Amino acid sequence: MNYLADVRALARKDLLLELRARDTLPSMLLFVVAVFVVFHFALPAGSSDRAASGLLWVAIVFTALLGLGRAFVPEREQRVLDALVLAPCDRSAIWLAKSIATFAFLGAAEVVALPVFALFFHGLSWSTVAGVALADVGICTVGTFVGATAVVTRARELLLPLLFLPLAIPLVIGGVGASVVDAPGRYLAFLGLYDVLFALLCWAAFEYVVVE
Amino acid sequence: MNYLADVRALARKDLLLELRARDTLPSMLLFVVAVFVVFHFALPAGSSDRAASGLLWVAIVFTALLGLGRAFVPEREQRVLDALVLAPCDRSAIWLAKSIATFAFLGAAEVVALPVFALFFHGLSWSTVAGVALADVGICTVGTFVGATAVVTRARELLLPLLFLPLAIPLVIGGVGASVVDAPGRYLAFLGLYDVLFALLCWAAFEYVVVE
Amino acid sequence: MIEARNVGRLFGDKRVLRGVDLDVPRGGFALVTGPNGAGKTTLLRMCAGLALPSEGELRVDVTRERIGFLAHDPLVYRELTALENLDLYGKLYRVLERKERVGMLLERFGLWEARHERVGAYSRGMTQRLALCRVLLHDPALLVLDEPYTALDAQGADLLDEQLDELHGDRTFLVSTHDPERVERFATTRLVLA
Amino acid sequence: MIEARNVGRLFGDKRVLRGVDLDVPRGGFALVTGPNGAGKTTLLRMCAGLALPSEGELRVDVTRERIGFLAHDPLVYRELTALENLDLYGKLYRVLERKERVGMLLERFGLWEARHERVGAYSRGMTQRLALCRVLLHDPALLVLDEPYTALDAQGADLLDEQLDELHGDRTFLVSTHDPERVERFATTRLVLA
Amino acid sequence: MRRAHRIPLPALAVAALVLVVAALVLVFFVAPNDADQGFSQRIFYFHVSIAFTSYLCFGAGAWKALRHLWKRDPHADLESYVAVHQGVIFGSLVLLTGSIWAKISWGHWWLWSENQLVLFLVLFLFYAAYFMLRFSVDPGPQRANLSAVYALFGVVLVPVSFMAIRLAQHFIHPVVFTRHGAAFGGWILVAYLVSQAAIIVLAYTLYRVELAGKLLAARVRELRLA
Ligand code: HEM
Ligand SMILES: Nc1ncnc2c1ncn2[C@@H]1O[C@H](COP(=O)(O)OP(=O)(O)OP(=O)(O)O)[C@@H](O)[C@H]1O
Ligand SMILES: Nc1ncnc2c1ncn2[C@@H]1O[C@H](COP(=O)(O)OP(=O)(O)OP(=O)(O)O)[C@@H](O)[C@H]1O
Ligand SMILES: [Mg+2]
Ligand SMILES: [Mg+2]
Repeated sequence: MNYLADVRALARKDLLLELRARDTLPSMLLFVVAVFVVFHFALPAGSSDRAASGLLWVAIVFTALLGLGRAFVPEREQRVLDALVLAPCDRSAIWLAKSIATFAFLGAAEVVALPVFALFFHGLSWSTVAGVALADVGICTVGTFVGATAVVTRARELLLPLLFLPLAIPLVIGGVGASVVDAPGRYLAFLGLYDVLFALLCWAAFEYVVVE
Repeated sequence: MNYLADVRALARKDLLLELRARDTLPSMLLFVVAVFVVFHFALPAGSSDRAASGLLWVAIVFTALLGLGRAFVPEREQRVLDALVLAPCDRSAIWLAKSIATFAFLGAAEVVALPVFALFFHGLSWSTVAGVALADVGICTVGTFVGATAVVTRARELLLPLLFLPLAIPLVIGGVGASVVDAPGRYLAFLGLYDVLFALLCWAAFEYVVVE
Repeated sequence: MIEARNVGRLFGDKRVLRGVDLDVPRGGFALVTGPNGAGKTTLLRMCAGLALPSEGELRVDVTRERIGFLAHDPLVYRELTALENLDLYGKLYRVLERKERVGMLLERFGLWEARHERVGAYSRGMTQRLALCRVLLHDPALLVLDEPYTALDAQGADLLDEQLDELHGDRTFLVSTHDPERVERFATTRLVLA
Repeated sequence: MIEARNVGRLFGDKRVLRGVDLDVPRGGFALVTGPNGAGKTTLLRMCAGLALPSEGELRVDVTRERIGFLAHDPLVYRELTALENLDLYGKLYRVLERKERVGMLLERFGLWEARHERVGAYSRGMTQRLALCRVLLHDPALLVLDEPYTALDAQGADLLDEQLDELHGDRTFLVSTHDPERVERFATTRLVLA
Repeated sequence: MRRAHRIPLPALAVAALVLVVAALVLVFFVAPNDADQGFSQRIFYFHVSIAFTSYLCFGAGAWKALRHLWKRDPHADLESYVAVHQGVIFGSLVLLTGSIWAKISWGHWWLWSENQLVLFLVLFLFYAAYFMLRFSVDPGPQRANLSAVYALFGVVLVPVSFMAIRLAQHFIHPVVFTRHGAAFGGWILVAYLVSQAAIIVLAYTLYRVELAGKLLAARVRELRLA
């Protein structure tokens, strides 16, 4: 139970940090609309459904990268990660809390974006929504892990992108697959498998990343 | 001449920083590749040229946005911007140098991305390349300006896309136009006009962004 | 409490510490001095458990939650308020009477009025005071303090003296400083790095 | 050189300075003291030209390139080496004999051996020394130094004393500190903020 | 001295009221029904006047911004902000009246194919971001500078976006003065001009009211902090 309390306290802190920059939600809405306006001008009216769901995935990957890039900024700025690592909580709680917070932001952005998307472009199939949710889990767990690695390795080096690229592309493929094919079951199963596998791996390995 | 020397010294510093820390370019490359992967799956084979070049422009704008988000991170981390502002160089040199560095990164990402695009989707016309080059100038000048603004505010990360995307939409329109129509002259001229106009505006206004 | 035998540390190819021996008994007060770049911070980080020695043996006889580490950086979130920062650490360290202790410390270090301000807007001395609150919050048994007097005004330094007076003898201390006179009277062990 | 009349500063609704009067003649040495959070840094930033007073009048009779400002942060790039940092500033300030001066300062402040290391890997005192090099590099006429002795060891502090000795009388100084005895003998003007 | 020969606020308010009533009477009782759109076309008088007025507000905001940057006019920052704020309020009304009209005459609340609409959306987004910017900086000289700079960017963005939309070569809808050419005269013109005047005076009145309130609040704050 202490574990969960730690995760809660840490995730709460991230949400607090985020909400400090006041109008997060209105700006998220503005952001989503702005992105769709760009899409509108880039893609011809009446593009295929598949092209539209491709756009959706581009938007999601972009938002996720944007979010992950800043996930550990507060910890890096003042080396606060040292203090978290010293705290008596299990280190994996740090990773889990950060993943949850990132997931929450990404989810919040999508809760705004998906209906807007459905409204403007093209209905939403349940398989797209399921694919997005499953891909989000993978993106956040793996992305947070890699982000933490990038913070602690002193010369941040090529680690983040080198690791993240091969790790993230399967998610993108699975997600896009789930939203464009007729029988998305296999893709969704693949995404689920990926999530479980990598979540376990990250959970177990995080300790070794943040301490010497 | 002093002005140019300042710009050179400052831009060199940015390139050096990127070589050291490799923060920006890899994540831009990752994103571009992810976008192409997404569209490889999402766009039905034999999609129109129009759709493919729209996709190219989406990729360019968002890749640039990722790079711009990191442009001023080194200055922010240690408040080095204060020292640059105190230096006797014209403040606009700071903006110009940063724009040039950003342009170099974006250009580097495109040197990889454009051939890949040409290979996967659709040949490249010279007018597309010219359009990309012209749009890059606009993206980097305006984007750097907005990036500097976002640094001095508290909401920083979210503000950048919000301010940038509306300003970038004319560039997208001009760019898509230049790559899809048969006589791209007017579009290229428009992009050039945009570049000149906004470069002048940014150049004149930058001082007010960084000093009280 | 702390037992170092022939401890050394390399960063890449650069040797920072070599053959450090240190014994601090429970309740002892070790004073680490040495010029800039001597490796004081490196040693303190190893004792706090944030880094490992490259050579030699280092034993610190206390669990992680009983250590209080004051670093050069304040280790607080700039975008949170003092109250929020301390509350977070209080939760992570499972401090009993958390809210009361937070209030007490803020008042003691003269930050009560500023408790709802972003730490990013604090002056340097105020940030250092907050860092001290953070270190004392969970009543640690081993206090590792890296130049604790930095940035404090006369009144703040006196406050810290009082704290040391109060805790010393009972808790173990490992303190680095460039102004050894200030804490000389507490010291039971002295280590001079070169 | 510096003339402040009834200067005040607000951050949002918070009043930080009120009615500050200060006159520092050319060649003068103003010593600013006061408790943590009194507004010393705020005042120094205004004099350096990084902030504007909200009220009152502040005149600083020197062009930007003749000011040297030592802030709480070292104002150098962590991912660059000491040499690269100083070279950059040397170019921006159009320092004559740039490379020579950079070498001389690095040597004087004991950083010559470490000149090719990332500043991010420096110890705190080494970073402070580098910041001092940065400030002295372009031989400024007005030196605004915010707690310059912070993090320096005894030898570093002596070095800084020497520098002050050498420049004082010729250059104008505005120095804040929590240890006024250290520079008392130079001071021509004293300002105590409360 | 510039402020000395301003029209007093009560007089403005009365003028606004009279003009609005006159416009309402003209629009709903005097102007003839549109041939193909019928009664719903009457929303045109307000829709167009409001759109024009919001551009005016943005322009005024930019002008005040320039005065801030150039002359360091002490009130210019507040004036610029209030003008842009009015512009955004009227801009929302453009979106609202336009959408209602669109629903009635096209059957959709929003059409992406109408680039004119999308353009307005882009500008609206930009000015919304202006607000976000302003609210994420503490009050002070820096905020004044940033706001002013972006108010200027806004007015440069307007013509540039217009050009871009023209270039996009789609059908662009508001071409009243050419399309309605002949029909645009008589009572229609009078009704339009009066509505336009009414909305402009209304906007100016609101501007003055908001500005007075803001100045009062600033004064109170000054006294409190002194
Ligand atoms: C830039 C701001 C705008 C301006 C200057 C503007 C101007 C005009 C003008 C002059 C007309 C009359 C056109 C005619 O009678 O042929 C018009 C009509 C109309 N506008 Fe706008 N408008 C703007 C924005 C909008 C927006 C944002 C919307 C919708 C959300 C909108 C929806 C409409 C509709 C539905 C009509 C009726 C078109 C018709 O059936 O003929 N407008 N607008
Ligand atoms: N992460 C690192 N990578 C490489 N070198 C490092 C690293 N951390 C410290 N060093 C080097 O180790 C040496 C000792 O640093 P340390 O910070 O321990 O010194 P210090 O005694 O605390 O000095 P100060 O009094 O200036 O704080 C310095 O030369 C520094 O450059
Ligand atoms: N950007 C800011 N926003 C809000 N408040 C600020 C800001 N900068 C400083 N302050 C406040 O102004 C006051 C004075 O700060 P300043 O840094 O000038 O103090 P100082 O005299 O330098 O203190 P110290 O000795 O601790 O360095 C503090 O209460 C601080 O919280
Ligand atoms: Mg140290
Ligand atoms: Mg200070």
